[in-house]
Amino acid sequence: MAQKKQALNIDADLARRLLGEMMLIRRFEEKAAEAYALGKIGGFLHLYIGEEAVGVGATSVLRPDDYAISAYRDHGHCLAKGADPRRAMAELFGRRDGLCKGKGGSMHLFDKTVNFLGGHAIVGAHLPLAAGVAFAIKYQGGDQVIVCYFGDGAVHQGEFHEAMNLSALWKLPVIWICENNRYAMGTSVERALAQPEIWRFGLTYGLPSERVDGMDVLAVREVVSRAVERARREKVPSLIEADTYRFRGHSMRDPAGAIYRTKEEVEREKQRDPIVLFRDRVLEAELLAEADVRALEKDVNDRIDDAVTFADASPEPPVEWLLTDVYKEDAEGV
Amino acid sequence: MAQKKQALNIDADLARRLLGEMMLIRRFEEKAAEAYALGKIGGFLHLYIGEEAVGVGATSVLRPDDYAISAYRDHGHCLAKGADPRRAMAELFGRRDGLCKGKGGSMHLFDKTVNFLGGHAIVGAHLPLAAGVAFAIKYQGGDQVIVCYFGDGAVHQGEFHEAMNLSALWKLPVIWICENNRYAMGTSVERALAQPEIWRFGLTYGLPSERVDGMDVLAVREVVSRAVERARREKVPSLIEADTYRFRGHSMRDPAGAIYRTKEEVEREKQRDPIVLFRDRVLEAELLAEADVRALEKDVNDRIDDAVTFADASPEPPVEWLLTDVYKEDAEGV
Amino acid sequence: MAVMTYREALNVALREEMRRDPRVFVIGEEVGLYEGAYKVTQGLLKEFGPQRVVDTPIAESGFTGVGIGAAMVGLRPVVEMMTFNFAMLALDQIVNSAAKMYYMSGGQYNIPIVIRGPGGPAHQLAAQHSQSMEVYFYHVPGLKVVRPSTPMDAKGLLKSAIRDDNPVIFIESETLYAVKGEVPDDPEFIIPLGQAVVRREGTDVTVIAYMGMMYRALEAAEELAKEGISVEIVDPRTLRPMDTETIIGSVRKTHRAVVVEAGAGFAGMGSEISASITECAFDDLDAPIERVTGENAPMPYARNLERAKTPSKEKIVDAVRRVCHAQGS
Amino acid sequence: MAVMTYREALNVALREEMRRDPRVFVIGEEVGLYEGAYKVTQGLLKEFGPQRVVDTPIAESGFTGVGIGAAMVGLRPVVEMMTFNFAMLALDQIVNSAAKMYYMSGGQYNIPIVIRGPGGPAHQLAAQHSQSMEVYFYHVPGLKVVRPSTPMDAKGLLKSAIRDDNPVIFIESETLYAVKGEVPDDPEFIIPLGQAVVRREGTDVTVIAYMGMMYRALEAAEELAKEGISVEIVDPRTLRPMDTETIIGSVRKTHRAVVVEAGAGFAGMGSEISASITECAFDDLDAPIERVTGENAPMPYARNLERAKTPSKEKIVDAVRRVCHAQGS
Ligand SMILES: Cc1ncc(C[n+]2csc(CCOP(=O)(O)OP(=O)(O)O)c2C)c(N)n1
Ligand SMILES: Cc1ncc(C[n+]2csc(CCOP(=O)(O)OP(=O)(O)O)c2C)c(N)n1
Ligand SMILES: [Mg+2]
Ligand SMILES: [Mg+2]
Repeated sequence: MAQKKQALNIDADLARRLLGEMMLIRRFEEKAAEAYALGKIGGFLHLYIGEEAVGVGATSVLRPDDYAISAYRDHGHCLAKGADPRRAMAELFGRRDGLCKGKGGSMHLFDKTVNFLGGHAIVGAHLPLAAGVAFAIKYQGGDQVIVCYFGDGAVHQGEFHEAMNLSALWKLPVIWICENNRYAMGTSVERALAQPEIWRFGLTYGLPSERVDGMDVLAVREVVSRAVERARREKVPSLIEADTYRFRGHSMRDPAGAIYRTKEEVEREKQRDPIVLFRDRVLEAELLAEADVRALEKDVNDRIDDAVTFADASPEPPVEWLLTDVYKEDAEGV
Repeated sequence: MAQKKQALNIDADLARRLLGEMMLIRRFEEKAAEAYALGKIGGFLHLYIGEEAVGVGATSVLRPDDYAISAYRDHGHCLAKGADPRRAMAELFGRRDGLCKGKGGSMHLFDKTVNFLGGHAIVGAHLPLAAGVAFAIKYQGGDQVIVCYFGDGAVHQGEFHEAMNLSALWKLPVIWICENNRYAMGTSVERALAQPEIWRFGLTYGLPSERVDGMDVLAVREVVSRAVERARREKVPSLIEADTYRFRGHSMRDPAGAIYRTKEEVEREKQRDPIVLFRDRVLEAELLAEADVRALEKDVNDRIDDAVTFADASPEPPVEWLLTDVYKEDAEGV
Repeated sequence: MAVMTYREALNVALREEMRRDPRVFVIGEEVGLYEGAYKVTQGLLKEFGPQRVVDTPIAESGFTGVGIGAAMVGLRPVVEMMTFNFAMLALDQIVNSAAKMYYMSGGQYNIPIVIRGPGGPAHQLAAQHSQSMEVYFYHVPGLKVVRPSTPMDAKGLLKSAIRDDNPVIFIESETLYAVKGEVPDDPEFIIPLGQAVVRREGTDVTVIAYMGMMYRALEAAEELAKEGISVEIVDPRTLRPMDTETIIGSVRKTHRAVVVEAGAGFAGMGSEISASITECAFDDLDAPIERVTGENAPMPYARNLERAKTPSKEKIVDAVRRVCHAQGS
Repeated sequence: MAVMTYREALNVALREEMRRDPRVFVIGEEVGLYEGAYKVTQGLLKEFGPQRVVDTPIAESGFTGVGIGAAMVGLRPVVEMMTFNFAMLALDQIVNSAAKMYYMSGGQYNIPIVIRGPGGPAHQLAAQHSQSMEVYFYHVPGLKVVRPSTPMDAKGLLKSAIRDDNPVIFIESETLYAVKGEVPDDPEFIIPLGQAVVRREGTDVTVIAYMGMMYRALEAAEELAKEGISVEIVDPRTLRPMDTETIIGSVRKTHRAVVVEAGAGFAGMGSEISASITECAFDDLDAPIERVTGENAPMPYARNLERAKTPSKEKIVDAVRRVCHAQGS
């Protein structure tokens, strides 16, 4: 048993935390999907189901004062960074108590209290922002880092190139994490990139670059941990390609078994479910017992039920809020 | 002698053509600089002096029905492609008989009669256009190619990445020629690119990529010729980095011996003058005699004097032309 | 005449023009295999093959530039913006390459390209995905800008746009794709660019509105009819070139005008129309022109805020009443 | 008061604000070693070092995004666009990131950034380098837009812009950099954003104009004075927020207005000002408002065509005469 524990190289607390967080995100997403079907959530809703190990593994090696930034598939990253699921759900519902007062919505979660710098919905556009945050860290003499999550689709964009170059040229403490779930909407990586091994792009800029199994939360943790160390101590940025998969459609408007991938492929990939894999490993390693897992599950379900209740109960934002937060007029700079 | 000729692997006609074209461009630029000082040319004027071997070498392996496209430092490329120096000079003077009726100016030379697709002044923006022309060639089932010239500065831009990827992904008959003159205005390649060996960027996209001495017209010719063959036959794009240098300032507004490079560096680089080097080689190889070179020189001087006279004599465009060519209304498409 | 949706009308227009002219091709994200994020290109890949229905990476600047380059040498591309919000990334290509090439080259290279896709406020798509984008284009000399409100217009104007020799910005709407209407079958049916249409005849006030706002104006007109106010509605259809003649003609008749637009009001289409009516028909006006526009805020996500952001029927009704009651002055 | 050029005034403003607030830094192409393509940042690298005066590659979208990201976490960047023509490449960052962040985040992340550089018609720079760029910005909720016409305004407004907590688009002019004028020495001298100024008092007609056009309007006013027409000139200085009050106040006095702008006229600033005067002061107007604008063409290179493209003193004079003679109607 001790030996098995050693094999995983983590303790029971950490195992509980990692598993719990992945389960929390999964449950959050499932409930969000339900709420969408009920018309409580509108617009676009992009679920993180299947990709939980990336956000949870990466965040687990960050300090609270480190930053994270993401694209529109942002619930998992925001929750992993520590946002209150109740306020996140209320944001999805467009309610007053939402993280962004109901103004942002699913694609634009922001939580300053946990240094989560948002949800950005123009593919590729948040990469330069991440470089800017890293620039500011260095400018201010801090030792924080920023983790920037983006999809394989962002690699198609010119801003990817500009951000890689600037971060490498200026040695900025940013960890670029490409969540390669093999598709940008209906376009496979092979149909979009002349050279589909994304991590190799980093090499061109002299960035430490590697690929990791994005379904293995511990593997992600390890790779990101190395990159964080490099960034924190030497201000060296890294590019990490996390090999993952989305189990659902691109958004709630895209049925899962769509034309661009086969049912068989989806089923096969589901065998790599990061939560199931990790649960089995910690059980096998006897880090946690079945009862612990059940307790975790119950706790997670309760918290998410509570989040839904909270969101439901929160009123719509007052209509006057339409015109607030357009300009900040209390003039910090003066 | 025969041996020496063999060493150069070209005949006297070709030697005369290559040397003559380089000299023509040089003379054109010198006269343009004079005219600028006299206030006959306005706006920005970017001279190609020092870089003649690239445009002349590359164009010498093209067919008339092949295309070329460039940035704002476009006189050399346009003349090499076969444009009439008189109409080019008239364009610089902003006159009615200019290539673009005086509407384009130095940075925007276009000559449809020789398939020169312009002078574009937003750094990086003409790379996607070149990919589009190559796309059209393939679409139409043609076997032409397009040569796209751009500076080292364009590599900083996101559109470089997008254009490389699209051309490689779709296998488009485009030859990307980066004229690396070591500076983008006052910024050296090392201060702008985390990885300054530009040709290596091509490798990331799986493009045949190489570097060439851009001061050696025959070397350029050889490398581009290989790339043109690949593009024509197999629709494989290539990236060529031509190592060159601009002997003058960035534009007429930037004094040559500016702060960002030393006088010594400029003097040293002038030893690589592509015209002097090639002239010496053809003389040495006895492909041409001193008298031939003098005759060439005279011819070139006469042609450029004539161009200046022509430009001077051409009237300003009629003021009604301000509002023509905004929309094309004769509706080819209907 | 067949009854079809706005979406189908666009699809038919593309299909007919692609059959008619082999130089026409469609390029953009998800236009082929996925058949369009909004299914406007449904079936095209099957009929025309991957050479003419080209899926692209997410590289708006890149593939728009490809379209422009292809147009320089004889093709007639139809570039799909998955939504027009993303056209901001291609704006430099559209403004500095497409719109100016014909002029800069002294008439040598015109750019027969259509850039199309949905734009304008949609349902809860929030700040970055729900913008009225036409404002970035209609100011630009060299561009034409179309906003078709009905299935018939969608077909007739898209066909004109494809046959036009200039860059045409053609902005559809997520919220209109399912709207049904009559559409002529004739493959030679086109609607020329630059012609406004009177959607409803009236005598007391002219309301100028397009797209979703045109439908709201129609509802407002019904309500106002009950109180005896007769509203004429003019839909410009093409914003550039703008059919000022039809608008001014209507205002000369009614002596009052209200301009409605979904986008934020500051320096928008309403400003232009108001300024040009004032310029051309000042003496005919019995009241100041009112603009009913989107509020000056980014688009919020919350349903109720979103509703408050965009002009409502009530706001249009109120503005019309104000303009009509100003007659005493 | 010192007499200095517009360029020096900007330089002093940057210098003073950088001394005052260590969070302020300058970033852009050639701002450091080269000391600015137009030398506005001269001497800054020497005084503040490379950490605070940051040379960038040619990557407008990238380095503008860097500025915005840095502003999210406490810095106050001044991003230089070598010329504003290139801001088109960064427009998505400016509109979708900078302008909306404060709103989307529900008031959590404001973006105190200044994006500055020269814009507007310059001498024979042709179609892609000689554009009036403000039109792409002033429509956008969340942005402020400044166009300072004099050295004093350049200093006072740039300092305000840097101290502002919102994204400010600050567009200078190549053609004004060498203009000289008095500038207060006081490092606490600022001019609040959003305040227009009356450049010349008059009683017969209000001319609204900024930047180079303001100077042309002044010349026109001198000429018109000779024929007994008394022109009041209002310079808005900040285009967004627009000081409508000052403009309307002047029009209430003169009852006539002409708006001048260098950019193309369709849906420009002139349209907005004309529409809003009509809305607020319709009954005070004795004549329709005239717009004198750049012609609706890209900018040509040839000197004579360039001259014809931009409003001349003569055109302003003519418009004022028309507006004044319309009094009989
Ligand atoms: C600039 C831009 N173009 C297009 C879109 C539409 N769009 C939204 S998500 C998406 C696919 C992105 O795929 P990827 O980056 O792989 O992220 P994933 O959805 O797989 O997490 C596209 C094309 C967009 N939001 N922004
Ligand atoms: C997008 C853009 N940004 C900035 C400029 C201003 N600018 C003009 S030329 C130039 C340098 C370009 O250098 P490079 O590409 O190396 O070409 P070279 O001048 O050396 O031939 C810059 C920054 C521009 N024209 N376009
Ligand atoms: Mg993906
Ligand atoms: Mg260079």
